[in-house]
Amino acid sequence: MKKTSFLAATAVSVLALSSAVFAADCTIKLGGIAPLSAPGTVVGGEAMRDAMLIAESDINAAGGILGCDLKVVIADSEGLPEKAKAIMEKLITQDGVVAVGGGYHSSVGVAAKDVADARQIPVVFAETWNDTITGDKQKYIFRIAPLSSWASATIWRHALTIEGVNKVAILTENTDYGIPAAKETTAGLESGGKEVVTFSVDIGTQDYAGIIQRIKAEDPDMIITLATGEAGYNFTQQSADAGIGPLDLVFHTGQVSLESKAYWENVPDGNLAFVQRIGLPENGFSPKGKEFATVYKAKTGKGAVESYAMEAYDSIAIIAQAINEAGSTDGDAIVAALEGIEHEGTLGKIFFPYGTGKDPSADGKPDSWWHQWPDVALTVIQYQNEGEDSGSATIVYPDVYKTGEPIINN
Amino acid sequence: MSRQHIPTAAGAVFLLILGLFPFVYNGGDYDYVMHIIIIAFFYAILASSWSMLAGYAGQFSFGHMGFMGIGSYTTALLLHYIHFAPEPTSICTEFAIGGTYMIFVNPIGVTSTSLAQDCLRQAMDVWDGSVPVSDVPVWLGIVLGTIMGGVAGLLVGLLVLRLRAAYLALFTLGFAEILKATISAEIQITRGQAGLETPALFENGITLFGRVYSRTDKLPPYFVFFFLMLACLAVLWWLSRSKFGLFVRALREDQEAAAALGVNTTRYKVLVFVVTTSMAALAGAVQAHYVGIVTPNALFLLQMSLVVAMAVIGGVENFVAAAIGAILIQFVLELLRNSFTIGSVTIDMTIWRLVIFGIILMLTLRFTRNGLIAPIIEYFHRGHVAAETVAKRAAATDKDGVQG
Amino acid sequence: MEFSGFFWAAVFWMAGWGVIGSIALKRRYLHRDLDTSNTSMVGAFTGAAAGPFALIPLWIKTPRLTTRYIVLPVIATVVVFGLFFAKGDPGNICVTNGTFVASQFVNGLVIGIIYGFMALGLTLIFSILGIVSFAHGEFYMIGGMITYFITSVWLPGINPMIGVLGACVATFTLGAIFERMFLTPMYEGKIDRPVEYGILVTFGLAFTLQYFVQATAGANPVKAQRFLSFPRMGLPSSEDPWLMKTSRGSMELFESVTISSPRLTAALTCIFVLLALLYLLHRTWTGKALRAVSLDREAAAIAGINPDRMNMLAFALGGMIAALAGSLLVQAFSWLPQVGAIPAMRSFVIVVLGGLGSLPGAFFGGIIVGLVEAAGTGCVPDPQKAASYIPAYGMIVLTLTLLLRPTGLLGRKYASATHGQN
Amino acid sequence: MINLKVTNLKKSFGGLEVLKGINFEINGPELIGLIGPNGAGKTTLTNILDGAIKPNSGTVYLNGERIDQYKPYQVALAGLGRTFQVTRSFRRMSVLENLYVPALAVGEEQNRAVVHEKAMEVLEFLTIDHLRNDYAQALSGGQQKLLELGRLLMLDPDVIILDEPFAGVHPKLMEVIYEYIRRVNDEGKAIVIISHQMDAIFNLAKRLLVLNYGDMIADGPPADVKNDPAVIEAYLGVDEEDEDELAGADQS
Repeated sequence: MKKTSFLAATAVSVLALSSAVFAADCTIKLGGIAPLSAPGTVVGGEAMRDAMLIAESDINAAGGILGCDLKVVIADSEGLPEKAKAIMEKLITQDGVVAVGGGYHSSVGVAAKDVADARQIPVVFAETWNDTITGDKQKYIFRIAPLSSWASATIWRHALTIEGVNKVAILTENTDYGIPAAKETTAGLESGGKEVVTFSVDIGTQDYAGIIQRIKAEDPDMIITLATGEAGYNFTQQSADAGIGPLDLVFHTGQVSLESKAYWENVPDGNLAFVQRIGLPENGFSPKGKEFATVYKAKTGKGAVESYAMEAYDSIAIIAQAINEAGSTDGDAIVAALEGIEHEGTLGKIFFPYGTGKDPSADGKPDSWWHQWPDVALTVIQYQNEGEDSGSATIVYPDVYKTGEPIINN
Repeated sequence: MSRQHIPTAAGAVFLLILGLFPFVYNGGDYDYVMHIIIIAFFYAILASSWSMLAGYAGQFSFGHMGFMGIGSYTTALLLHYIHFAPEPTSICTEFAIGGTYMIFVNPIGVTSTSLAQDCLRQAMDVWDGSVPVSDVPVWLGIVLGTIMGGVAGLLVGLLVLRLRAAYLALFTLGFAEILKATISAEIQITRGQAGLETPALFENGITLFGRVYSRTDKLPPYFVFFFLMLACLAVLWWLSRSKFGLFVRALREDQEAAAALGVNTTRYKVLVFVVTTSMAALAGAVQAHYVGIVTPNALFLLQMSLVVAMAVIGGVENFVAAAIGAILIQFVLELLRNSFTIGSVTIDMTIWRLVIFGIILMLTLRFTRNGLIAPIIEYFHRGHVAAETVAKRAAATDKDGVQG
Repeated sequence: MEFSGFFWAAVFWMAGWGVIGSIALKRRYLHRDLDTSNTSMVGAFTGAAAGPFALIPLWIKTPRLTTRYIVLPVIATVVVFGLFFAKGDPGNICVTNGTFVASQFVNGLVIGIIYGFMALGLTLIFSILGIVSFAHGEFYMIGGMITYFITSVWLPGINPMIGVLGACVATFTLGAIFERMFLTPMYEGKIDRPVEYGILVTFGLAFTLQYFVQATAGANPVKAQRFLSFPRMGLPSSEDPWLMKTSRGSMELFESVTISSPRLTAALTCIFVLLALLYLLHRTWTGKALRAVSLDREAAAIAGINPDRMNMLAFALGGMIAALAGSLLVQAFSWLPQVGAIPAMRSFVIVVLGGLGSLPGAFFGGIIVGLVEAAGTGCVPDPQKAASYIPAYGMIVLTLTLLLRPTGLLGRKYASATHGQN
Repeated sequence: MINLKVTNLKKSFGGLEVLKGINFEINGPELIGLIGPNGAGKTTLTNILDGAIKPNSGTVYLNGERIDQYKPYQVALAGLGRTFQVTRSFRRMSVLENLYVPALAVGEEQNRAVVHEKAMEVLEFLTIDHLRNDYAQALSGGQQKLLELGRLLMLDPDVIILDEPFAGVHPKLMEVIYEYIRRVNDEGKAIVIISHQMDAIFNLAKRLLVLNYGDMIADGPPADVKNDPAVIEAYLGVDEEDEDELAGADQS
């Protein structure tokens, strides 16, 4: 009986609170998608959430959008495609957002984009790499993250520069991100005459012992991890425990390790790992990027800014600018504004050269260049000191951004 | 109106409200609310069919979501891989049936670039719209999904004939897990975790009551699920009233005794599996087309626990109560989504509501064996009976005071 | 790396004769009015191993099916399957690389010991209370969480043993309280279907605990530091460490088998606690009382043992064992509120395989499942699929066990598939 | 004409011969007592007749239909019903529903109203009609026994085997059960009573079958059986309790 009355009290207070929320004169809502619970990459999602909320307060401090307050409604994708559809529906129909930013997992992006496009709500994806997201040439879908094929290219080109690497083992997650990325990387490495073997796992996998033994038996010179989320930690540390970790051979670990604090806690033997990073090093940041970095570090207490946090920030900021330029929250107007936008973002000047005005094929580009920011800086960094920050880690590839030589061990 | 008619009347009113709701309600969050109710109907089908299996027949299967998944994947795979065209592609596996060709698309798995396309898309690029390609109709996918679910139910039902209680639970759990692992691993065919996209229930829209509804409108799927739920409840009601219901309850209570009284226990045990798993598969198949994507995550034990909890809180031995429980719980869980702040502490209700839900589940089990809703219905239904019984018993006690 | 048609033909042959054997032999023994309890299993494995060549003599002679008739065909089946596999896929790493096989085997053994230990808790609960705890995975999860919080958040730098002990104490208490609050009505006959009630109410506990932890500790994965880092050394000498070589988290034996520190410490602790548990069960009054209750509840009550107290003890102890496994493995895996699902499922497989209620059965079942998973992950030729099927390997074992020998390997008669009907 | 013919029925469990070739025949509405010391094979015989276990050899014919390889439900539908030593009512079904089960299982698409009427008659006869809507688990042990008998009436078999119908029953209910047995017998059904309560058996049965160690050692009217040396030997040779039973039968 006590329980029921408690419940009733809870329900009542919830209702009271929600109705008591003070309604501003006008509020424009944007959606922000991020994985905030497993099997999604929670560290990535939390970073993106923080960044998007900073974008919200920055924009509001600068006067909001069209004179209204901006509110970013954060939705948890859990990294699951079916959840992605549901939350996109919820954002659009329940929360009434006019556009959506964020997005981490490719599978989430692939599933969510159709919902948004059908409802004519523009989406600027922040960190979903799968080529088809823009390759489907949907009117309302934009992306500032790199294409999977570009990201893979950075990885395999870097691998080709390392001497002594003849055989590469790839560990991939079996999702829209991992499988294509593994195929592209394999093709690239094979074009350089390397031998490649690929192992794929579910994204929830914890115990890699068996797979690691198989990888070890293959006796590779390099291991590339193409898995988001926990795999980056578990696989890397377990490999290290088995004697094929970053300290033993050339090891390219997962994106999740850009969150340096968690990385060093979870992978004490993670030194000398390579990891792909989007954007320039902090000293090469745009003024806006530096500004954001200061706020972000202060808010989160982290030592460095992850690239996906910057992408998430930009995805919200660019939509805000587009709405201001369009002078309307209408989907078509926002799309028109985005297609002609030049946004000074934290990652640099963001623009979308191809779209309804100019098809990618006009310049002989593949469909995936549609609504795609072409100038994403892709680098490979290496942790060269234990406990090092991902922001200050050495950039070892490509040569234009290079800040130091890689340490290669055999 | 006598008291035992109150539940019937209340039910009729409830159904009337649900039937009129889409026309009456016009809030800004119309689509969202409709979505919540549609999902509630979906869970109502699962919970009520599970209550027939577990509550009536005593077969505590934990593989119900597996059968649902069979329904989803049957229709999704069918629509994904089989197409018809009046001309051969010459690159796909295909069979001529009369003037049309049945085309089996080659599985290409998960891809990123648009370069690696399946054979049909390559052919269509060549045709450039000159040849109409048609899919398997959605309804056929759903029907076949339902049948496949029933067939799987038949096989599992036959295998578990000798297993009881804990062993049955573990076996069915194992069945669902193997299914999930297989779907996750056979990426080339099922696209694994990436999921298989499915066409909408009414891909080209539908005209109802003189209004045209597009494929994303919620009203048509709302009524599809509403009537499916009613149909399932009607079938369950009819079964429970017929000798089927009587027999499965008898075999739940005592299989040997039921057999000794002439009940073909094997047949009814298998039958109850077939009927309830078909319903789960049906719900899964329709839901696949509503959500637009099927992934193996829907087969998670967590989803199963939701269905079990709904049925238990509603009342596992009364499928109507289980259905009502599912709908109410779905509503309450959505209502409790809003986080709130007391002082400096923010209570994240998205998680806490599930904690509360779990506690309610345990307390319900502990203190009311037949859920929270079934006893209410029971109260009205049996109230007069109980009174009469008390009177008669008093009389009988006076007469002989028989106690064995 | 495609399997050859030969291999599939061989598998088909084995499976076909297995089915024929299990059905035919059972009928034969039934007809001859002999003990049929092992016939399905012996028939299936004899058929699978040697086809009609062994089935026919068996069918004619119908000997009493002693342990020998069970063990030999099983071993033979594994060997024959291995031979077919080697013939079908001669380039497979499991065929060509002995070092790899050895390391996979050791890995399977080590993790199997931990699995078996965890399953021990489940089977202990079943043997006393007659229920399958669906919250076993959540006890495992909580054990790891508490250890993490003690060693990394609340008291960083403290001896990990304190963390493990803290987890044990907390989960033991939790188990005892839950048992008192929710399981007691089962014993008084107030519940019509105690087995189902037990499953559902522990299911509710699992649900509650999982979300409670998520609500309080967050969904962010955590991981404890490994309890023990090896000093860098080699045996017999550091120049030529052919016998043993250690560094950081790994230990390499005979230059082939690597065992990681978290796994080694976990497995050793499990064995140690297992011995302590055996001592408790066989040498102390409480332990004897527990075993007595598991054998015959009423007789034990007559002998002056309070079965209710034993119920509480068993449930708390069983949960604590799972938690201990979790608190040992939190140093190996990153930890989430959902982390218990897979180990729980695996424990179900193990206890059914070993025989519900049989303690040694659980332990050996664990090792078998550990080895089967290692073999599956190691030998399935397609590296894209090998790991994805990991959860299925155990489940296939479970299905076969239930079909062929519902009592499990070491199950007692009463713990047959019909147990719990009344 | 009711005819149950058991010929050379043998059954052994793992080498132990429990039934060593049983022969007997029931013709017409007989009222038979089946007795024998513990372990004589009574339960095994019942289980074979009921179809729960299969004999090693021998045949059982019911009204010319061979039933020894039938499943229990087929045996029931063929016309042989039984009760269980421990009452096995469907505890969480109402008393009426308990009675509906066999009535509907018989398979004739009977009118529900007819079934209901018949069930009410049966309940009235068994004096538990006031409990008709209660769950069976609410009934006392004796009332559940009556309910079990009622279910048999609804099944309407030709031959009824009652396994320990008097065990743990209140004396007042005994009367009801006696009455039941007599009346059902009068209605033309053959009844086999298995009981340890000799006084009741000797009171009711017109013919006794005595089993001992798997052999049918006696078959005849109670008076003859009582004085049969083999029977006395069997009971005296086993244990005192059974001896008392025989003695008790003498007194009655």
